[in-house]
Amino acid sequence: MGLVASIRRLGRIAEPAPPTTWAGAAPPDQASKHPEAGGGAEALPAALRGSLQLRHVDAGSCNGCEIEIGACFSPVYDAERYGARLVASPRHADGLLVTGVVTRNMTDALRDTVAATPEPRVVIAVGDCARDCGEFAGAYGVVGAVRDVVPVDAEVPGCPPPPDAIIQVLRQVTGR
Amino acid sequence: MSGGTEVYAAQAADGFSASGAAGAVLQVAAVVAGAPLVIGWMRQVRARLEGRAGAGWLQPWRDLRKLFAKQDVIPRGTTRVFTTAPLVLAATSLLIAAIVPVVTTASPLDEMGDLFAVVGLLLVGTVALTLAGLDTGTAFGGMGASREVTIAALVEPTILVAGLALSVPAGSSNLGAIVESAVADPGAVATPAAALAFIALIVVVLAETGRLPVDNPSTHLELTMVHEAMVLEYTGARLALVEWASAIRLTVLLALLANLFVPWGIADAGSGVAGLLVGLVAVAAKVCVLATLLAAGEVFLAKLRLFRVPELLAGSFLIGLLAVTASYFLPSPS
Amino acid sequence: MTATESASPALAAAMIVPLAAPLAAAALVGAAGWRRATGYASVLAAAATLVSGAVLASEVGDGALTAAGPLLRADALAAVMTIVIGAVATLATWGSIGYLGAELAHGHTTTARARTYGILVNLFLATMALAVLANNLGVVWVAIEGTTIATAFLVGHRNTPAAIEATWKYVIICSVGIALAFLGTVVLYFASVDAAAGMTDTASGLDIDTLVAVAPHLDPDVTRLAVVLLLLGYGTKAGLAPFHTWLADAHSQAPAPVSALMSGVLLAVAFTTLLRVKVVSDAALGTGYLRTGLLVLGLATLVVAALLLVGQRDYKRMLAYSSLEHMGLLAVAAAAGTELAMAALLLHVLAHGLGKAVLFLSAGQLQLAHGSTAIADARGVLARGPLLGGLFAAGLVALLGLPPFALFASEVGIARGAADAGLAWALGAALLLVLVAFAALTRHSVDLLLGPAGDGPRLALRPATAAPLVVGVAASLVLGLYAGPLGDVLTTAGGLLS
Amino acid sequence: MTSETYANLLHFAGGLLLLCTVGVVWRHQLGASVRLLAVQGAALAAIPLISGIYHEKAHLLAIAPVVLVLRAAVLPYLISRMVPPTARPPGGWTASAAPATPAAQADAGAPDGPTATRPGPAADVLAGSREPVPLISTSVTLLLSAALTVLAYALCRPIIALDPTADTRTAPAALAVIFIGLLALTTRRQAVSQVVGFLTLDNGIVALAFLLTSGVPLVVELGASLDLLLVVLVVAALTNRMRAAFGGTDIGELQELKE
Amino acid sequence: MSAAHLPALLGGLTLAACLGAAAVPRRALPGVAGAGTALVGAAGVACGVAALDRGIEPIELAGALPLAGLRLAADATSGLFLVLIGAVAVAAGIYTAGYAGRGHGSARTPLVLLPVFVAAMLAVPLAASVTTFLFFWELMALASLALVLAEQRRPAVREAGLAYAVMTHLGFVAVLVGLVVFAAAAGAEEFGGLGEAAAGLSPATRTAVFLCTVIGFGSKAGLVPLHAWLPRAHPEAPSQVSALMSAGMVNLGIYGVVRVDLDLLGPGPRWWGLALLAAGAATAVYGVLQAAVATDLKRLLAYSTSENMGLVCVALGVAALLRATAGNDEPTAAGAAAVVALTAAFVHLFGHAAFKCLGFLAAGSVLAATGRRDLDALGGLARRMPTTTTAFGIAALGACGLPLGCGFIGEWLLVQSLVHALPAGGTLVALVLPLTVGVVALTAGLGVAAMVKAFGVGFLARPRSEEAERAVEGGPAMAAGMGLAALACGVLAVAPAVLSPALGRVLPELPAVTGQGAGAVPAPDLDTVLRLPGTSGAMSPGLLAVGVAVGIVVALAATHWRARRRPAPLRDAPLWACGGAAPTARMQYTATSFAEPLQRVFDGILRPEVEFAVTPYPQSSYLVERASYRSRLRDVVESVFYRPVLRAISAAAAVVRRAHQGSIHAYLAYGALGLVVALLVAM
Repeated sequence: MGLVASIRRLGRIAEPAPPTTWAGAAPPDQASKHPEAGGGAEALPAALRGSLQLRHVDAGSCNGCEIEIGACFSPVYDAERYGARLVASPRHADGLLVTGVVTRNMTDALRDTVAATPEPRVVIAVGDCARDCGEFAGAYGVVGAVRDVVPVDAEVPGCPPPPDAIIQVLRQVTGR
Repeated sequence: MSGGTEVYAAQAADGFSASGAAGAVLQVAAVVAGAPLVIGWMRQVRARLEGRAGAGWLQPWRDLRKLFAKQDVIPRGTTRVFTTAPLVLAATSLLIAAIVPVVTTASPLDEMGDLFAVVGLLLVGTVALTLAGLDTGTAFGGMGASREVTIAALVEPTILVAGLALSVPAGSSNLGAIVESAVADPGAVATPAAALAFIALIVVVLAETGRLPVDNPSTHLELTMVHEAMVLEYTGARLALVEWASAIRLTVLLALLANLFVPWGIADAGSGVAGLLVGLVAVAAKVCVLATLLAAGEVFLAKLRLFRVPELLAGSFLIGLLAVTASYFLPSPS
Repeated sequence: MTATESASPALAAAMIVPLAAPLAAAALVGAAGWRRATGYASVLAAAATLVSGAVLASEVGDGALTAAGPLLRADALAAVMTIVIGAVATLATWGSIGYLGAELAHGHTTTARARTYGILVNLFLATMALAVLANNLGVVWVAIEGTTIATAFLVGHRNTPAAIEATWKYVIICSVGIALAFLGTVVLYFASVDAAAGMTDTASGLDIDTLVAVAPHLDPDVTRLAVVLLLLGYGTKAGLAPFHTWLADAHSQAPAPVSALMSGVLLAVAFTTLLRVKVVSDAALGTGYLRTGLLVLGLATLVVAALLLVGQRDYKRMLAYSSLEHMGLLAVAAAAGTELAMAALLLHVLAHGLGKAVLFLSAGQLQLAHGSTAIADARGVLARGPLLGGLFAAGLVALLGLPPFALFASEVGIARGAADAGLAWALGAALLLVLVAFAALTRHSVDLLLGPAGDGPRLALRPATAAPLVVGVAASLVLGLYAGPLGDVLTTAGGLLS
Repeated sequence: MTSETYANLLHFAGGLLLLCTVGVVWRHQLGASVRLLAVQGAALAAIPLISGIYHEKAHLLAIAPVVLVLRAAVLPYLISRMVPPTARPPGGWTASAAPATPAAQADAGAPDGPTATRPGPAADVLAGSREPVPLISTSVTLLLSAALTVLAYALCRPIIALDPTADTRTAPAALAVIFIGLLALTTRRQAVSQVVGFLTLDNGIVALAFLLTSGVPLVVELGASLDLLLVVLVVAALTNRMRAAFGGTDIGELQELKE
Repeated sequence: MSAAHLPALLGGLTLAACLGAAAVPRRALPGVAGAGTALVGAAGVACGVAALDRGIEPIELAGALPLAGLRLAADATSGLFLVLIGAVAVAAGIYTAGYAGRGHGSARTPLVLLPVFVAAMLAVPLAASVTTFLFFWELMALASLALVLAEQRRPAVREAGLAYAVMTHLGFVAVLVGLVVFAAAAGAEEFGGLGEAAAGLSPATRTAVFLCTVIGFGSKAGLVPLHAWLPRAHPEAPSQVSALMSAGMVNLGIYGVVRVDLDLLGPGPRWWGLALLAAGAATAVYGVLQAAVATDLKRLLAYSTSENMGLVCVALGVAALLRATAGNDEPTAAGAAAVVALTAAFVHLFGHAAFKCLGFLAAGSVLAATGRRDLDALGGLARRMPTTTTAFGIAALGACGLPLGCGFIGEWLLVQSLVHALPAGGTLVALVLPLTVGVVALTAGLGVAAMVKAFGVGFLARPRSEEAERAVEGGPAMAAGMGLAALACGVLAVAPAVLSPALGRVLPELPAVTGQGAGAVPAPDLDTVLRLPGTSGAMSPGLLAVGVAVGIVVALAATHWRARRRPAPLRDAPLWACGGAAPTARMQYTATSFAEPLQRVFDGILRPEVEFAVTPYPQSSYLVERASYRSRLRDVVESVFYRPVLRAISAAAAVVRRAHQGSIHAYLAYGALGLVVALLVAM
């Protein structure tokens, strides 16, 4: 059976967990202050330590960030081991991964999604577009960056941001 | 055998033994505490087989702990059904955990309900959740409810026929009696009837607990959901109860399956503290093995199309039917 | 059977009144024309017939009485039939007053024709009474042919082309049929005379008692011929297949009270004559012979009636075919021939007469209001006239053999009788055909009675017009719950015939 | 009278009866039918006469003239009045019949009757004096008559067997008359033809009664005769009404009342 | 007052109620009619209790019912049904006072007839002779027909009434033939004589009687294929009448089978049991399948009635089959299982009566409030009509056959009888019973689907129509009627022990099922813990309820874990619409869509008529301008069984009509031909 053979041959694919960039000692509620993590002003909620369900919102992305987010949950990066998991409904989610500039058509949808996510919650803007509109700044359909529409707790820079960077932010929230 | 066991047996006939009561409390506690671990273990096994590191078998507990601290959201237009459904689901699951012989066959609650009552209680929980799904008034809620109910309706014949196959040799449909008769007659486990019933029951467990290939518990795509679609509006503690109860149901059914066919180690009315502990360990081991097998099996399976599910269930019904007729025409040697 | 004896003067009077009273009423109408008073005189005559029937029924026991020389003879059967004639005739003549009044008011008829109507109706009643009370089978024949003559112009009363057509068919078909009965009577007489060769008085060879007495000695071959002819002949007048074809035309064209009389009484009178024949036939040929004939004719009639009811569009024809259906059922009951079946048969006759009278009289009111007898022209009756609609509905329920009306008791009795006689298969077939008829009748009645009012005329019913209908329904209801002494009379009569 | 003469005479009367009947179904001219009916009545009256003389039964001798008058004279006369061509004012059975009848029979071109607008040989038919094209062709009718005669003989076997006399041996002829009368009734379209058929049938029954039992009891005989007379009167009246209402007496046209 | 006076009291009350309803002014009419009906029902219950206690001695009225005489008597079996129907009538009567007050079925005639209907139903089990039985049987049919036609101005009602009239008469004909043949063969008319003579009848007669009566009674109980009237008539009747018919009248079909086929006709051959079993199984599955795909609330309930009567019939069939297998020499497992099956039938009758009565009353409440029965137009009633919603919820739970509901115990007992029959029943039983279990299970499962749909779609979520949006509760009388029925549901669900004394008297009266002499088996013990005679097997609905309650308390306590850490709950949050506009009520799942998967799965049986038409733009066949989809479900049995019969009758009628075209010559020819044929035959 091919699948059994593959499983045996490949064994563990996941790479060893990289060291945390906030030196591991910093309490998670200070993680947001870390320069790499970008800029949420308020503290990341302690209630989400150890477990972070995520709902992804594409507010107008070029899909580059989506590929990277997908990679985060692939066997290689395996973000699940840090307690993060993608879910289907914002009601089930603790955090929103928002990618792309916020386009006019997605503005209300983004606000609704944030409103639909129960407290405590984190909004993570993933990628340069989400942070400051990136390439698309000033385009006719663009309303603005994510923080212009909803409060953002953490940001991940990069165009697209590498999975490592995204996972770093997630680990800040889960504290693992 | 000494006269002591006879005393115990008499007590058992009266429906109450101290050991049984203790065992019942123990098994409820064990199931409540252990059910999330079983889920975690299965996810871990699956992660390992997929080459991932996995979140660890404690992850479900972390999830639950977090959910209990999260905000309750009560969507517009829903009624009390939405808010109470998780309680009903949890309550029936707990009751099942108390009735089913997990650690001991002598649960004083055994007389409260037999196999068919347990099946009914499972269905009560399912119904509560489907009503909650409908109560939200969202398209997905209705869709999930519709599918769940369809599957639940179609799985029912298999359950009862498989139950019949188990009850007939034991002469009773009370689970404690069935397991006890399996303990007393180990050879019966190896009969064709038992084997067929086992297969039928596995399908039942898969369908009842929403596992592959009937439902994909880890899907993110609403259109393919069954169970998940119904609970899309739940948050916080209620969602936690739903997930916890689902875990309990899976665990209890796995434990039941294990004890029905491999009853060794289970405590009975005569067991002391040691016996109960042995029973606990035994059942933990058995469930662990079964969970591993189940998780491993799921790696190899894809979800069936919804309209292929009836074929699976019809097949399992046939197997169950064969089990019953086999138990009549090919009785066990004893 | 207890011996036949001469009647005391009082009872002789009770036997003559049913003949004399209508004749007197006829004379009165002839002299004074049709008006309210003479109308009530006719009702009185009919009521006198009813009372006479009751007196006879209470006195006759299981024997028989003769009066007017050997001409008249009354036994329990005759008494019951006199009651039937009296009861239905009372309702019909009572209803005639309102009906003719309305016809005259609308100009549908003239005073001359109304007078003819009054005379003929009373003559009709007298001939029927004679048919029931006559001692001699030949006289019975004469009387029944007399009913045809009396009713001919009653059927054609409206004098429309359709009425003339119906009359022609009625007269010709019935005359032919009844001629066959005469032929049968002649052949039976031949056999009887032969069998009673020793008897001095050949004139009594057609007397009922004589026939019954000589019946075991009748020549079977000749008697078979006679019985077949009599069955078909009187069957014609009773509406049995294959000479049933006049019935719907005549009933639909006749004025409603006449339809009521024809359907409720005339058919039954002809049928009871067959019962007299049956007694002779059973003694001469065994019960199997006429039973087969009655079953064949009865079931055939039921088939025809049920299937013609299915697509019916005319409510008076519908009622006519319903009569046909009931006659078929009576034939099956007669075929069963047990005491119970016969008693039930007679109860059925009475109950059917009452029910049909109510229905035809109500149908007459509908016809007057709508100027048509098409169901399609008269929908939503209940909404437009609750009283008339309600009475029609009650009559229909009674007619369908539903409790608490009398036809239920009689139908169950017939069923029990048939089962007792071992005719379960025929009973089953008959009841299935009745079921088809039931379905059709219900369906048409639902169309007729129920539904929104639409734009048809209001159907008010004057108390005088409603009274006979209410009485008829009430009588049927009471009879269905409690027959009292009548039950014993019916059983006695049934015993005579079984 | 010897028994042989008696038998011969009786057979002759019966044969004449049957012959007239066959004539009735053969001829289409109504006038001829009515005349044949009268002859038939006379033949019928002969039976009680012969029988009365032979058996020396007074009541038969007494009844014979009654029969003769009624069946050979009165009834044919009444019927002949229903036949239009005898240019005669309409009878007084019903006043309403008056307008249509003379118009129809007087002038084929008269404007006031629906039947009168159609000229030609069919006028007789329309007027009701001639049988139109029959429902069954004459030859078939005659063949059927023959078959019915055979049937009558077959049916009479038990009667003859019971009492084998000259009288009962003539009975089949009477029975055949009855059947053929019924046949005429069934196949004839004119009202008058139907009445003739009916009377033929009735003659047959009466003949049978005389032959089998020397007549039915007197009260029955009188009642039956009265009934017959009344029936014919009723039918005559109806025919007049029919002519008034339909402008003709073709019974085949009476198909308004149907399912 | 002795027990013999009770039937007289019943009759007197009926008369008084009728006259009262006929006489009172319009305003007081609903109250008087409702109270009268309830009183008649109460008298029925009293009769029943007396009959259960000591039986009611025969009462004969020779003059009544011409040619037969009226004969009434009651034993415990009758008493059981009297109590059942009387209780339903009490609830329905109280309800009527409110329901008719709101203008539903409030014409005088139906309300006057309502007590008559109840009395006729009550008189059926009291009847002790063939004619009496038939009289009240048909009186009941007539009264119910009149009540079905109460709202006759609607064409659908007239259609339903017609179908009902014809079907019920068909059933009556079958019963009539069966009973008169029985009576003729037995030479007796009263039931006692029938029972004594039954053993001596020829097998052919017994078979004929069995078949006829089962067909007749089966049509009343709604057994397939004679159920066709039920889903038509019950929905169209005013709701209290639906309740009386569905919860009361259909039981009399079962009574007929029990009384005539099991009791009087005595133990029959095995195939009788099999026949009942097969009919019941087909009915149960077919009924529940139709219920699962129905979108009309009352039609759904009506099909559910058919389903439940099917289950009861299965139970009776199992009982008869096992008894025929068991023999009377010694107590056997099969005999014990037969008793359990019979108990299951009776218990289920009670459970069904309770939840179906409540269901129809609640449905009537919905109908009164919204004027709609179409589930696709309902929804959102839970907020506006909490009482009704609770009531329907209880009814639906019962109808699901789930624990905590009153339908569970009956089904549990039935399955238990099957479990315990299997080892003892012989090969035939071994082959049949597992399939029966499958059927029962499928029925239960689909029943759940149907009821979840009815409750979830009809009452929960948001209203789908303006009428549903404006719904208001119906007032105290309706609530009281429903409350009474709900109470019965509750009691039967948790404490079936209330039936124990009654069953203890009824079962020994039916030795044809429970066995005689040495083979006699005692009734099952329906105590707090249900125990079965001669077998092990126990269940306690009451303790289960307690257990679930405790579980709910525990779960509720669990939700308080970390409750202080939670942010304040967010109430009235907008529904999650995947980021789109707020979902409208039209986007909700409807009853049709809810049942679609089941409809697809059972496509071959249900045979929906689906029309799917796509209209493309003229420019390209790939551009869809308009698409229309229409799916319609008809009763397949109707098209398979009834249409051919109706077509054949129509064809025959056409032939006969062609033969009656008004030609006197043709008419005379028929006669002449008939004469010739008759003479030839006579010759």
